[in-house]
Amino acid sequence: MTAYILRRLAFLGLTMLLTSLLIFVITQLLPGDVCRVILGREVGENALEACRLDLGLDQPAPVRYFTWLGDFLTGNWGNSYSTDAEIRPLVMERLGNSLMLAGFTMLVGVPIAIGLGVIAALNEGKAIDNGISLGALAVVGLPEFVTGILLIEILAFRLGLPANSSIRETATFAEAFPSLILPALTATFVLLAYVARLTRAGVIEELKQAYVRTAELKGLPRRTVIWRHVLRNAMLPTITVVAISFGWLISGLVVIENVFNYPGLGRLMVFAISRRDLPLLQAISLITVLGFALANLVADLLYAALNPRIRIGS
Amino acid sequence: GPSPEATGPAGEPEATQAEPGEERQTGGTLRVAFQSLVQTDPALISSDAEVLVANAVYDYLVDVDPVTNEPTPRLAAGWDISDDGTSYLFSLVEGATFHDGSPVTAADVVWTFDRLRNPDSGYATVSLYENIVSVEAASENEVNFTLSSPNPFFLYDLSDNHALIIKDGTTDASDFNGSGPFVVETYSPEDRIVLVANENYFVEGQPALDHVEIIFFAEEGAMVDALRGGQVDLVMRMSTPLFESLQDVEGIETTFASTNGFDLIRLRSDREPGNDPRIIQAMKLATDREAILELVQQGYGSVGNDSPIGPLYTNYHDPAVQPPARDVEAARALLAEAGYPDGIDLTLHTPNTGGRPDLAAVLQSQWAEAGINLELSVEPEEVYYGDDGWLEVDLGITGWGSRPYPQFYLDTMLVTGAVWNESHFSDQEFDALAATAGGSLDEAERADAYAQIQALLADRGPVIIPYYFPVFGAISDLFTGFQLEAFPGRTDLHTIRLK
Amino acid sequence: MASAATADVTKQSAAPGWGQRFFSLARTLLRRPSHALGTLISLLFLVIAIIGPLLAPYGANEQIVADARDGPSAAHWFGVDTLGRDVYSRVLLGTRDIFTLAGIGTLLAVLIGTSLGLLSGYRGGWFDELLMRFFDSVLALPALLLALLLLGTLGPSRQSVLFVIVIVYIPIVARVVRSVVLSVKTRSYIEAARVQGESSARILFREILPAVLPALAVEAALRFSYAIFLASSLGFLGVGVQPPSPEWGLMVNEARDAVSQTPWALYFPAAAISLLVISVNLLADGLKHVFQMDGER
Amino acid sequence: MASPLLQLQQLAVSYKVGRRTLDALRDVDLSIDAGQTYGLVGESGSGKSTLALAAMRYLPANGFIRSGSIMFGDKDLAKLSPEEMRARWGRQIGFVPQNPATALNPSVRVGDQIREALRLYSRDESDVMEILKQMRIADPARVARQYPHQLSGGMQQRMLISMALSGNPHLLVLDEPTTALDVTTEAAILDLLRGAQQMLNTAMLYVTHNLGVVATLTDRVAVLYAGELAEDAPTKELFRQPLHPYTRGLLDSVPRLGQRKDVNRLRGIVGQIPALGETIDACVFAPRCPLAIEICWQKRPTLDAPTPDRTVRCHRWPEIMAGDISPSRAVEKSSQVTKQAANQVLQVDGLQVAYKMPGGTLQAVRGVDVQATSGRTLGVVGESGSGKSSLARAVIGLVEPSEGKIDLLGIQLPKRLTRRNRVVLSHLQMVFQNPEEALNPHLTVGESLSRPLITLRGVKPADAKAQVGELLAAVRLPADYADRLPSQLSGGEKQRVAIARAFASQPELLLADEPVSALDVSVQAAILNLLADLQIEHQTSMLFIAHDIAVVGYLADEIAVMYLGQIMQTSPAETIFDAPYHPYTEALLSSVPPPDPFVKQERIRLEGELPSAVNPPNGCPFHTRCPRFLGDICVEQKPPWRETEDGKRIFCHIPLEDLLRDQTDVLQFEGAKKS
Ligand SMILES: Nc1ncnc2c1ncn2[C@@H]1O[C@H](COP(=O)(O)OP(=O)(O)OP(=O)(O)O)[C@@H](O)[C@H]1O
Ligand SMILES: Nc1ncnc2c1ncn2[C@@H]1O[C@H](COP(=O)(O)OP(=O)(O)OP(=O)(O)O)[C@@H](O)[C@H]1O
Ligand SMILES: [Mg+2]
Ligand SMILES: [Mg+2]
Repeated sequence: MTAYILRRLAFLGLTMLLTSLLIFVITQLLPGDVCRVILGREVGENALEACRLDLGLDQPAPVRYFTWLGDFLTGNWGNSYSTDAEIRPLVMERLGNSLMLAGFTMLVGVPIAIGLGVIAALNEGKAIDNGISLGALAVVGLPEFVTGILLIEILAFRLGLPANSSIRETATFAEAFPSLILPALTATFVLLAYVARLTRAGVIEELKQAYVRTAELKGLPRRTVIWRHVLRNAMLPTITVVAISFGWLISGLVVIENVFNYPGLGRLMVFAISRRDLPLLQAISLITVLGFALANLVADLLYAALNPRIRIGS
Repeated sequence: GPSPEATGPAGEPEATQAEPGEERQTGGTLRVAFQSLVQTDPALISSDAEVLVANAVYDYLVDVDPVTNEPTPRLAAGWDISDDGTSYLFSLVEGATFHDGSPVTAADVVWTFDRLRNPDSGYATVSLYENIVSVEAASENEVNFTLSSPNPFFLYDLSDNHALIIKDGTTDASDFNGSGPFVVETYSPEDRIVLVANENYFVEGQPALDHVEIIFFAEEGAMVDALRGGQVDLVMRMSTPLFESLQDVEGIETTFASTNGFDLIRLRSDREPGNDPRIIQAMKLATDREAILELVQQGYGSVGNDSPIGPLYTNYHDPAVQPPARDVEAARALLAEAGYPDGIDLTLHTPNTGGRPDLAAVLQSQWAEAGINLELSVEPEEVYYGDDGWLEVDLGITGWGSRPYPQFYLDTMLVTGAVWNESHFSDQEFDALAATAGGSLDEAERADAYAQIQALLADRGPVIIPYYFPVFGAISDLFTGFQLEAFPGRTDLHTIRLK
Repeated sequence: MASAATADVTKQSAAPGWGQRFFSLARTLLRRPSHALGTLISLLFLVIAIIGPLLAPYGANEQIVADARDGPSAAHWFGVDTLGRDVYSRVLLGTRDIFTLAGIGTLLAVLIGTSLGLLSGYRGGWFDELLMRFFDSVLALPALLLALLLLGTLGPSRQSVLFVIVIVYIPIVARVVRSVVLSVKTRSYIEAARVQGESSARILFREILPAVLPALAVEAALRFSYAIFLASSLGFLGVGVQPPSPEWGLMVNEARDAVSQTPWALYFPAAAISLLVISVNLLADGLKHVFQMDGER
Repeated sequence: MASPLLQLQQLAVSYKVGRRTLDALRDVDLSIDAGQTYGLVGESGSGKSTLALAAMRYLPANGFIRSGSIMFGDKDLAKLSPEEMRARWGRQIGFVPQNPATALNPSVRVGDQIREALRLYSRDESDVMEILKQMRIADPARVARQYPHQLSGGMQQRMLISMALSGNPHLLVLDEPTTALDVTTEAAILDLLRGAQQMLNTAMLYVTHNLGVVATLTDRVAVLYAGELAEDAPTKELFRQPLHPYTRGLLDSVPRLGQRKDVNRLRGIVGQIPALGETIDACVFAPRCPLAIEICWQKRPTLDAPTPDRTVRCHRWPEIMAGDISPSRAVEKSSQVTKQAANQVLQVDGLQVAYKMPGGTLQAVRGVDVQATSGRTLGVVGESGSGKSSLARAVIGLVEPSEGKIDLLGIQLPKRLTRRNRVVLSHLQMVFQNPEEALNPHLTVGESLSRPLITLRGVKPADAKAQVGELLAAVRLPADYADRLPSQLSGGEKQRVAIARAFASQPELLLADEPVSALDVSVQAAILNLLADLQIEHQTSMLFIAHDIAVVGYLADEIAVMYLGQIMQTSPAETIFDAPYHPYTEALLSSVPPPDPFVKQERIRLEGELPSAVNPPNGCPFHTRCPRFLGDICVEQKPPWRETEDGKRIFCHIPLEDLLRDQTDVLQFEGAKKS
């Protein structure tokens, strides 16, 4: 197990390194003179020159990459070009908000989704299953922005829920809660369908396994067979599914946060792109990727920890 | 990202002052929805949002009355102008202090303007204040400005968006150490800025509100949603459909102000094909301005006559100068004459903000009938202006914000070699007229020059101005004292109060 | 030599041709109502994409000033938007947009992804290792994030969106293909081909590729539906296809401000996106089912 | 006689497939007495599993009992509710499945899985240790804490058996419980079952296709064919005189130990079992029956009882019983080809194959020397994992040996396949184990066959077609098969095509890696005969791999016995059953259940598990399990090669004389030795 964890960590490190390089390369190619963007259109050439020197843009790209990476790793994320604010607290705060939204969504959505998936699987081919499967498929087809807008139009003004989720920085969860509802609901739709579908497939797959027959022919009650034998194994792939859906959520949140004006990382990212705010963009990307990768790692480790075939090896 | 629309001085009636004797009705929090800030240094600000915050945190020396459009005192209690119009002496108000407690002195004013006109700084104000020979403290609270030549609009220039008085020696704009009616409590970039009333503000009874929270939004639609949902109280700058959608909503008062702001279509006149004036003429003939106003602005605002001297400048605008009526056949004929019998293919560049993409789409459809086939290139505003591409392309749309006086447009946009002469227009007669209008202290002479300029532009100007747009605002009916400015960023928050 | 072992002759029909096989697969696909519906609607959209201009009563950018902001009527089935454009025509014409963007994007991604997946899976070794590590790092970026980054770099335009779709989906397709190749590669018939001295090219394209096709067809359909999703999301965020194109996501975005004035301009394109994505999803589901059934036979 | 424990009466079971209803069982009558061991045999697809599952009322979702009854005691199981069945499962009817690896819950400790059963049957949970000890598990406490994947297949099957027995059921249903296991493990499991049966007096319904198992384990046998009971008799009687031609065919398909291709050919059965829903309303076996006469094609035979304790469903059993006709097929003697001088084709010296694994290097083959000569077959046997495939794959170039030299016709071969030229490739061909994977499902038989002609023999694509017909004819397939896709062929036919493809390039050496292991006995017999014929015809040298020593003994001229990557013994095929043997060969031979209830077999059982090939034992690789372990010398020193007079070479520390003294012939035949 230790070896497994170490291998996964090394793997994560390598992937992150490559990804950071990718992010760096892409962002370096962003068009537009960074200093022009920082200083606005109304400054002269000498100010621009000073700015470029100040940002180290005269250095060759590899040097800049390693400087950036080193700075990033040591926690020195620099200041945003467009707002001049320190990046780290800014990104961390938004990350917190995004995680709150994602966490809330997962907390509510995942159990429901798994429940639906299991119910559908246990009733494979029956009306309930067809209903759930078709519903899930339909929801999968709705882009977040459509769901979001529909929810705003249908629910927000009618139920008095905030359509705009710009929460106060100091807000407690209780205060932020109302503004979380609609974006979380939108995200839940995406998640629900996705996780439910995969859970269903997982359970159906498990139900076909020979050990289910063994358990049944022992004379175990159906309930015990499902709970103690089938779900235990079906939950393993579901963990991975949930982790992947977390990645999905990250993507989905970019759109959702922009629809609801939720001050999360996704909204900050679109802001950073529109402002050509390289350091901010790089930091957000890297943090997102790290979060994504960590979620996958956690899922992997959890999977391994719960799965004796990996935990113990043969 | 800066855009010419959002640059330069603006002015319209100053909001109602607190009635003397009336008890200052204080308290309350106003939540304003606005675009996020990029710059916080007054010398670098340009967008509405930036100006709105700066105007609340700092003070101008001279303000412009939104009703009379006349210069009014702010930090300056009053001024004396020498007879030759080259020397201005300002006395400062009593009791003005910066938020750190130090008094506002003449030295601060000197430092502020020396900074803004320092040629090494690269600031946009450098050319604006080129005319200033010196700024000197005449006493502890008196400042003297000396000009090299008379400037009829100098008081307006002093009310330029950037000309906010900052404390002598300030290096870090993020301190927000102004003297204005509000003090910055917290600034959370891209999210919000929270302001609290400046208890020591030198104007009695102002500000009326305890707190102002400016919440940043990327989209106007979201701002309006938030207003309808009660998460914000005030929205300025929104698209016409959004404004329309708020008309019958209970608890929300809508307001709009006519402005001299406009979107223009300009054709580079220094090279093919724009160097043949028949081309721009054909474009003018192919344009149906009424339809554009109806479709793009839903009828709000007014039809333009291709000159930046709009009907709001009642002293200078010449209603007799009219753009040509739409005549597709004539346009075709002109094109054929100019050597394009089979029509002409062009790319129309436009930033992706406001009604500009819509304008482009409508033009594409209208001009196609006359054989002017447009390919549209819609770019993010930041990219379009940021790369200076807007100054290079042949055919483009640019938005220009409302200004308190028209000379600004001529000097920065149309005079030979002007900084933002996007059409690369160069016309000696025009230059001479513009110089006359900008330098004369004689009102009649100036009005005459402006009239001639309007005629000249209608005849051979490189730009089409299809409309002047209005600005829209909407506020919760819990508040009163909101006076929307033509340049929304210059709207005063300190006059707004709870009902 | 009449041996003890004569052929265990069976009475099976002669080999069916490809056409017959196609029809039998199609029949399986159409058996379930949901799959049939998905297939038919997808095909309907495809037809609209091809002949849309013939069906559309107005041009995508044709402005009928007098009718601006009119609701759905006999003259304008889906109503008119604020710029006086017929929403029905725009939705029809936008179909081609989405099919060219998402369709060509998917196609290119599938072509390139398949080649890379085949090569990487079959060759193995450092090439595989390198490519997979690279793809890992690409896949470590959530798709939309990568798309946004790339669009920030390329600037928003149709070509950029196309490019983004291709780049985002190549690794995914390649991995799917690779995993099939890895499982097929060790089959005896591939080893038999190797010991018979078949060239790598023949092994890849004649022996392995057909085994990849079912998974690829399903994956391509899925990718296509995600590509529609992605393209319209980018359009909605304003970083994709730019106005005045009748791209559906962009239409939704443009109509959002005016939703209380012209709700039809928002709901019809939104419905079109949803309908198409759902249909293609159902089609993918159906394909998966078909190939599963085919495999079990 | 007391009333039977389980009685199937006129049982018919069908499956719903799409809109069709397919009959899998028709009119099956069968009754099992308490304590009886009942064998159920038949080819694949004959409905054995269906019957076993139906007996427990546990059919797949699309299966249902169409008519008939399943009397268990005085209850008809066919009429019980699911809840009532659940109360009987485990407590009255136990089940042991085929594949132990998948039949245990992978994420629950095996001890807990057994405990769960005990709790359910209201037994003391501490009985687990007791039960495991009964299963002869050395360290039950440790094993109970382990997860299924940590156990070998044999151990897993013991867990399942102990679970099934823990409810003290009256009836145990076993569906091919040892098919997935090695012979040595199988022997141990069979011992266990025998023991348990004697102790608990549990009746067993034992499903298998292995006639050897039936012969050694069961009291009675039922033969199933195409969903119908062909014959049902006490085991010994069935083997002595099968009354149904199908039973005879099955018995004639398996090589007896010692049966050889050149002396006594396998007879087998022609054709193949009809697919579900394809049966005719007559004798279902008529299409394949050598004795079929007109009536067989017209009328369905009734189930008759020639003697009180046996039944048969055949029109002609009276004649067969009387000995007037023989149901054995007449088989031509293999074509006698003049033995040409055998020249050496393959020479392998010091071959080593290693696989890199996360936990170290796995040494699959550790220094093997073998030779193969033209027209003759070298057979290789050994347990699973002994390195047989690795050896063949290294020779053909599919894996690169880490060490050693491979000479073909006296010329050293490059190790890597891509370095070998066409001539070398054409001289070396291979037939693989699994016929389902042997042919590309997307290529027609014609295309598959024409490829080696084109690539290796340089035949023009246009001419290849004609030669494909010849190849098909050589493997006794009609020429129009060229247009078929593999999915339209049966397993045996696929393997024929694969053999034709291997012979297309006219190889000098054919490597056959368990080419018949996945096939039914009847098909296996035909393929073995085909290989023998082709070899004689082409004078090809063959390396034939199998884990079934009887099969190897039948086909090979020379046999090498492999263990843990090394060769333990080589011997001429004729002497493989004669002492002295290597102790491993001895154990192997005594583990194979002879398909003959009249053969007495020594019982030598291997203890422990096959050691890991990552860390193979020093000295003699077999010392950890050797029943004739000498002591330190076996641990420390490599054994010498010892040669016997009858041409064997034995890799053992024990002198030949000692071996000869201690060993007797493992198999003692009733009556004459060898036929
Ligand atoms: N669930 C099912 N649906 C349809 N047909 C089935 C099903 N299960 C088995 N069959 C078919 O029923 C027939 C009998 O199958 P069964 O598994 O009982 O045979 P078997 O004798 O056990 O074969 P094997 O030796 O391969 O295990 C076969 O033709 C098989 O294909
Ligand atoms: N590609 C491979 N990678 C790693 N280990 C392998 C590989 N192929 C075989 N092995 C291991 O090498 C050893 C010998 O395997 P091999 O397949 O040669 O044995 P075998 O005698 O043919 O067994 P079987 O009867 O199961 O086919 C086994 O322990 C097996 O697990
Ligand atoms: Mg079976
Ligand atoms: Mg093998």
